[in-house]
This record gives sequence, structure tokens and C-alpha cells, in this order.
Amino acid sequence: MVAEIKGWNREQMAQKIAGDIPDGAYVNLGIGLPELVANYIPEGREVIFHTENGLLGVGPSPAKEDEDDELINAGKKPVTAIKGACFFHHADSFAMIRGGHIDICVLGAFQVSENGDLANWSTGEPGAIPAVGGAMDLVEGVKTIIIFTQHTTKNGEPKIVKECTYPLTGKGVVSHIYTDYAVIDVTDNGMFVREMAPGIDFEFLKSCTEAELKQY
Amino acid sequence: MVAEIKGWNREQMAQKIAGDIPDGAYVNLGIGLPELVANYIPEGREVIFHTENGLLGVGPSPAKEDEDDELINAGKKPVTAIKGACFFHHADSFAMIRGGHIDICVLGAFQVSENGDLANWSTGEPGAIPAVGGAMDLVEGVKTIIIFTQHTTKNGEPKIVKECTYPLTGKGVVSHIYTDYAVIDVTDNGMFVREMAPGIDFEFLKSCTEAELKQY
Amino acid sequence: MINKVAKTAAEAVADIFDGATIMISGFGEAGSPIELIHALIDHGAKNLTVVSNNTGNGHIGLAALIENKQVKKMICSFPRTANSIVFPELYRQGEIELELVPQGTLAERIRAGGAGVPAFFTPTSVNTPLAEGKETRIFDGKPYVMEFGIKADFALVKCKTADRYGNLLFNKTARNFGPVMCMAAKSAIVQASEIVEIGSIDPEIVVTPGIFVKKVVEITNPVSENQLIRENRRYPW
Amino acid sequence: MINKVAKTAAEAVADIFDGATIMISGFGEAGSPIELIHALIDHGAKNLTVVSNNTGNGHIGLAALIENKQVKKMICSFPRTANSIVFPELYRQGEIELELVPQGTLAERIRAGGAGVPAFFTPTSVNTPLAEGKETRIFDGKPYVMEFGIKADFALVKCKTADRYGNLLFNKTARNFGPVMCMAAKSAIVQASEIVEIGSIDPEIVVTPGIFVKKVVEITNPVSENQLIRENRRYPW
Repeated sequence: MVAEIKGWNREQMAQKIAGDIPDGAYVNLGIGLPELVANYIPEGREVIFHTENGLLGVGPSPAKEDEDDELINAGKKPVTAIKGACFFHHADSFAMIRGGHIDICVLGAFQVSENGDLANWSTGEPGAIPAVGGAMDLVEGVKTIIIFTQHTTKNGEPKIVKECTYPLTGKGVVSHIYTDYAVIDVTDNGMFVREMAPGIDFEFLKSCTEAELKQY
Repeated sequence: MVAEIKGWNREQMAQKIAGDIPDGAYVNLGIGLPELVANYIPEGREVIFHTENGLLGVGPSPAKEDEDDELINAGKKPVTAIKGACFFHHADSFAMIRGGHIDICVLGAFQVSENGDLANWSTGEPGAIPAVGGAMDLVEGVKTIIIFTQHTTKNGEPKIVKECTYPLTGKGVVSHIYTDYAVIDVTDNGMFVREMAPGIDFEFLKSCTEAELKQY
Repeated sequence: MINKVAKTAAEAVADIFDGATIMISGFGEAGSPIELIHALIDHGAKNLTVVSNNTGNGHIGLAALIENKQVKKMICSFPRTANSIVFPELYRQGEIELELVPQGTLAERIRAGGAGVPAFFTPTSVNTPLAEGKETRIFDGKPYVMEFGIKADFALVKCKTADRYGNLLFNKTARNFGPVMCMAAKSAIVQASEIVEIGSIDPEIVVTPGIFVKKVVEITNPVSENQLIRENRRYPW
Repeated sequence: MINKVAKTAAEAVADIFDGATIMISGFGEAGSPIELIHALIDHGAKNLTVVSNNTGNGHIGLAALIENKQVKKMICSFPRTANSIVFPELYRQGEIELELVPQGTLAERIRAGGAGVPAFFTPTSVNTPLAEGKETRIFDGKPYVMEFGIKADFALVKCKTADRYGNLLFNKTARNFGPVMCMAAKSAIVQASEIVEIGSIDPEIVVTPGIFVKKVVEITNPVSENQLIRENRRYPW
């Protein structure tokens, strides 16, 4: 099922995102792929990771024997706390999010639309158990929303679309999209391709993108 | 200017109020006269005093040499903290008040009306600097509001009136009034005299009260 | 004398009545008051509305309470997790109701309930299906949804340290919803790993002031939800 | 590297601009950031809107800032106290505006501003002159007033201990409005009696997480407002 390998792999995507996070930023990483970003913060930069279940200053994963059921991230995985970390309750944690105090949030996506609408919480399938978590709070509250996603679905369908067909997480909330093929900025004037992976050209990119793409 | 002494003195009034505060109650004492109540909690009862500037578990006044500018009550007087006390910020403190967590608040009054309206923050005089503090929060949030006041003004005018003429602090908020002359319960059926001070009879009480008084 | 200490979990939950609304702390396996929930299963109160971020894991704790058909409605943000088996099945069968609330809105609604705020506006969920039927309003050119405070009859909360006044300290990310749930419940019932003498907790570091707590019970070595799930345990044992 | 430490109070307040809205912590003499306020007097920014519970005492701190004609409007709950001389006089002369807000509403409006809540409902002030002109609404049969969140450009806050990330600990009732003001200000500027190494503050006891703080400056032995008033001091000295 895996197509011919091209574009960036996940680690390269994570590295690219991490490279664009400035020194001193407060960053929330979504569950799953986005968690990779923490591994690639460039030497010399201090970035503080927030997890919405009540910790500012998330550190690296612990060794197996140091895992603590009561020290986990939003994905319920064991983490550590850095020096200078702090714990707080859920209302304070989301005050940080909703109040605009988190600089950057990296999230996955089902779909992103041309004007930056994001769908990443529900495929809207009948019979599915709806579950939203903190996604809607994050997209409305965090200053810069970065999407970390494969460019297309496993079946090759575009995830960057004219209009989202899945239920929205938020409207006009996405600032940047990092895919295996390209880095795309979402602006008031449309989607601009900032960078393409080696071996990807603009025509190819357009062919697997439903939304209109522009070049700077 | 001091009229013939009769009725209860301030200490007796404070003692009477203190005697009616049940074991385990969380109590906020207003600035001034109400602070006296803390001195008369009967032996064996544990009452926790709250001050809205961020302390639960206010203890007795400190010796002069132990005074701490950063450990004060809402009246800005030096206090102490009991064992088992806790400090918190202003929003949490008023969450306790507004959220109905404080059982009893003892306040002074300019006027109380027949249906329990309270005026105790402004005489409405032109040119006066308006100042409200926490009075309006306390009367709306605390379960039981007790008024600790002289029965009449210094000029002998009734403070327990048909309708307040001063700007209101809250409407229908007062449960009990303890004056130098009597203890009065404010109910949906009007004001009932629960007890009179030695030497005070019902006719005299009525003569210095504008609101209608009833007997149980 | 103020003594909020209950001798057993059973005694602590004894007053819970049929039809009550109960907040239950925890985020995944961190902070879930398993022993109190199991006491509630033994107790048997029914038709409960439960407010909790998740719906429990495996067949223990909150999942077991749901499996035991004591819960008629869940108010939560994320009802399905890797190990949640019970809720999805009952939900598909139409045997349990769900009110889905974004996580931050859930936390803020609970805090509002505890702080005497009946309603507030939030940008979260604007223009999404979760805002449907809700009042929206523009402030400074931006749309917001009106949300209501939530109160509860009871809260079941897990913490690390308590005293007889009900002052609480929590452990790491097990703090999560505990403090706000204590605020929003008429009777917050708390299990603590240790109950200490009055005066042992520094007044500067109290996380939940005793005024928000009704009962505390010492559960010295609380079970590990993860461990029970790995062992595939079920409650009642 | 994150280093929020400013070398001097002057450096800490250097970015404050004319017309800014500034929150100033303190309740009476407890928690008032006198050194920062004096630095702001030296700095000279004008037409300020100041949010603070009181209006300062004597002729130092906030009172001196007002006396120096830098403040066009006060938003506060209790503008006159035993030692407040400056504000009442200017107010009577119509030279300073006042927005009077009940104390709990003030605290909650500031928290709301910091928490991204543009408006909320409160029972406080219903049926009083302070509710005039405000939207009221019935929830569950009880009337409430709608109040708006307050944000600020800057906050000046006093605390006990800080680290270079901006994590803060406070001292007793000097905590008061400090934590919520840090939340609600774009730039919270904090004076601390001591700045300690990262890692010296237990993560469980941090009162204000560094994310809410922009700058910290060490003022080792802050002046006592009471002492200055007893000595009848004025600022500028």
C-alpha cells in the first residue's frame, strides 16, 4: 500500500517545524505525530512545552522504569517535567490556551481548507462516537496554529481542500501547513507555497491539492 | 451626646452573634464592628474566618511586634493565620463568596428595609467619593447575611426602615439583624423580633423602627 | 470541631442518591478516584449524570460504574480512548446519553459553576457543530458562544495529601479537574493518599482550600488503573 | 534562552507607553509594587488607565503616580481609604475619571480578561446603582448582570520569589490581585524580593506560571508603604 517514497519523512517534517519555532516560545503539541517536534528543537533554543492536562515544561519521555502514571501528557503518554516546570489545574491550563498565552500549537488534520478552516476531530461518520478533547479550544486560543500532516490521505485524496467536508474544528484558524511535500502558508490572500520537498514540483503539488495554491 | 445607656453594648451584641454561629461554619466578618464577633466564638466550636483579600483561617490580632504588612484583613488591619489556614488570590477568594461557599457574613448597615434590602456602601451624598469594596459580592454570594448595627442612627433616626433611601447594596439579602435593642429575623412574611435586650419592650422597639415588626 | 475525615470509602459515598449529578476527577489514568468509584458501585446509586473528561478504561473505575448501568448520562470531552470499551458499546445501543463538551469549555463551565457564574462567553466551538443551537454573540468583532456553569451534587476526587479541614495537595498531572470539581460540587468527596495533621500543610501551597471539600478519606495505596487494565481486572472483583 | 530578568526597575518599565492600560497589584499596603510604580513616575508615561483595587496611600506609590498627573482614569473597587488623600481631591476637581467596580467583579473581570472570556454574568450589583445601564438577564429565576473581561497592556506586580522563566511565589495576603493581573496583561512586569535559580521552585507550588510573566526584576528589600506613610514621605523623594 505504501507508494513510491518521496518528499520528506516524518522526522524531517518534525525537524522543519521545530526549526521554525523561535527561542522562548510556549508551544502545545497535539497528540500523535506533532509530539515528534519536541525531539528537534535546535541546540541553544529554549522552548517551553505545554500540555493541556496541567503541565508547563514537558520534558523528554522517561526511561521505562521511571514512568509515572500521574505524570502524563494529553496523549496519556508518560512524560517528564523539566527544571522550572509547573503544574496547575485544568481551568488554569485552558485559561493559558483560551487567553492567547500559548504561542504555537502543532496539530494533525483530516482536512484544511483554502481559508484555513480545520477539520481534525470527527469524520462525521454515523455511529462513530464523537470525541473532541481540547482541539477546539486550542485552535481558537493559540496564536499560531501549525498543521503537521501527510499531504494526502492513505488513498491519495487531497487533505488540503477548497471546503472541508468533515465537521469543523475551527474556522480560519490555520497559519501554516507542513506536509511531506511542502510547507504552505495560509494567508488572507490564499495559500502560498513556501518550500517544496526535494523531488516535488509545483505542478505535482497542485495535482494532489484541491485548494488553490500560489507561489510567492 | 450619648443617650441614656440601655440595650446591649457592642461586646454583648458580638457575643450574641457569635453564639448563633454553628460549629464548622465558614464566616466572613465585615470591616469594623463585625470584627468583634471573632472574639466571642464559644469554647469548643471551630469556626473558620475568611477575609476576601485572600486568607481562609484568619486568627487573632498579632502582638505589635509580630505585625506583618503583608498579613492583613479586608479592613487592612494586621491579623494572623491559624494552623490549617490557606492563602489564595482574589479571583479564587471571590469564587468562594460568589459561589455560595461562605456560610455567614456579618456586616454593618446604614439601612435595612422590611424585605431585607441592605444599604451599607454609600449615603449617596453628592461630592462623596463612591467606594464599594466587596460588599455587593458578599451580600449576593453568602448564604446568610447577618447585620450588626446600632438600632438607630446617632441622631436617633431609624435604620430599620420601610424602604431604603440610600443606594442599595443588595435587594432582599438580609436574614438577621442584631442591634443594641433586639435580634430580628427577616422572613418572607416580614420582620419578626426574636429577642429583645433587657429593658427594651416591643412598644419601645416599634417606636424607633420604621419597618413593621412582628412577634413570633 | 471540624473533622471531614470519613473512615472508609463506603462511608464517604453513603449520601449519594439516585439521580445525582456527580463530577469525577481524572484525565485518563491520572487522578481517577478508583476506590471511591468502586465504593459507589457497591453503594448502587442509579440514574446518575456523570461529569468527567473521559468515560473510563477497561472494566474498572468509571468504566465499571457505567457497565453496572448506574449512569444515564455522561458529560465529557473525550468519551473514547484506547482502552474505553464499555461506553462506546452502550452509546451505540442507545443506552447512555452523551453531552460532548470541548475540554477547555468543560473545565471553565465547572469552574464557573463553582464560582457562582451562571454563564459566560467563549470563542471555543464557534462555527462548529458543537455550537449548534447555542447563543452566539459578537464582542469586539469576534464571535463567541454562550456556555453555562455546571454544578454537581457530588464530586469524587483523588488527591495526594489532605488534612481534616479538607485542604488538599495534588500529585503532578493528577491534579487536572480535581480542584475545579471540588468548587462546583455541593459535596466534594476526596480520597487522599495521606491525611496529615492540621498545620502540616504550608498555607502558601494549598491547592484546594478546605472550604470546597466536604469529606476526605485516606486510601493509602490507591490502585493503579494501568496495572488493573494490564491484568484485565473487572470490578466488582 | 529564556531570561525574563531585567536589571533595574527602570529597565523593566521602559516600554510603557502613553495611554496604556496598567494593572497594579496590591490591596492596601500588601502587595503594592512601590519600586516599579516609582520607576514609572521617573519614566513619565501619561494618560494612563490604571486598574487597581485602591488608589494608593499618602504621597507615595500609586498615590504619587496619580498626584504626578500620569493617570487619567482609575478602575477600582475602593478609591478612598484612611490614607488616601490624592485621588479624592483630584476626583472632586474632575481631573480624574473613576470606574467603580465591586471587588469580586473586578477580580473576576481581570481573570476573564486573562482567560479569553470576553463577558460573563454575575449576581453582584443586581438591583443597585452599579448595575445601571448594564445588561441583566435571568438564569434559573435569578437576575444577573453581564460584565466584561478586562485586559491590560501592562501589569505591575509585587511578589516574593521568581525565577528567570517568570514563575512566581507570593507572600501571604500580598498575593491578592497579582496572579490574575499577570494573566490579563500583555506584559506583566514583576518585582520579586528574590530571583532564584531555575529548578529551585517546586513545580507543585508555583502560584503564577512563567507563561503569564514578561519581566522580573529583583528588589531585594522593598520599601514598606506603611513605614513611608508614617514618615510622611513623598515621591519623587
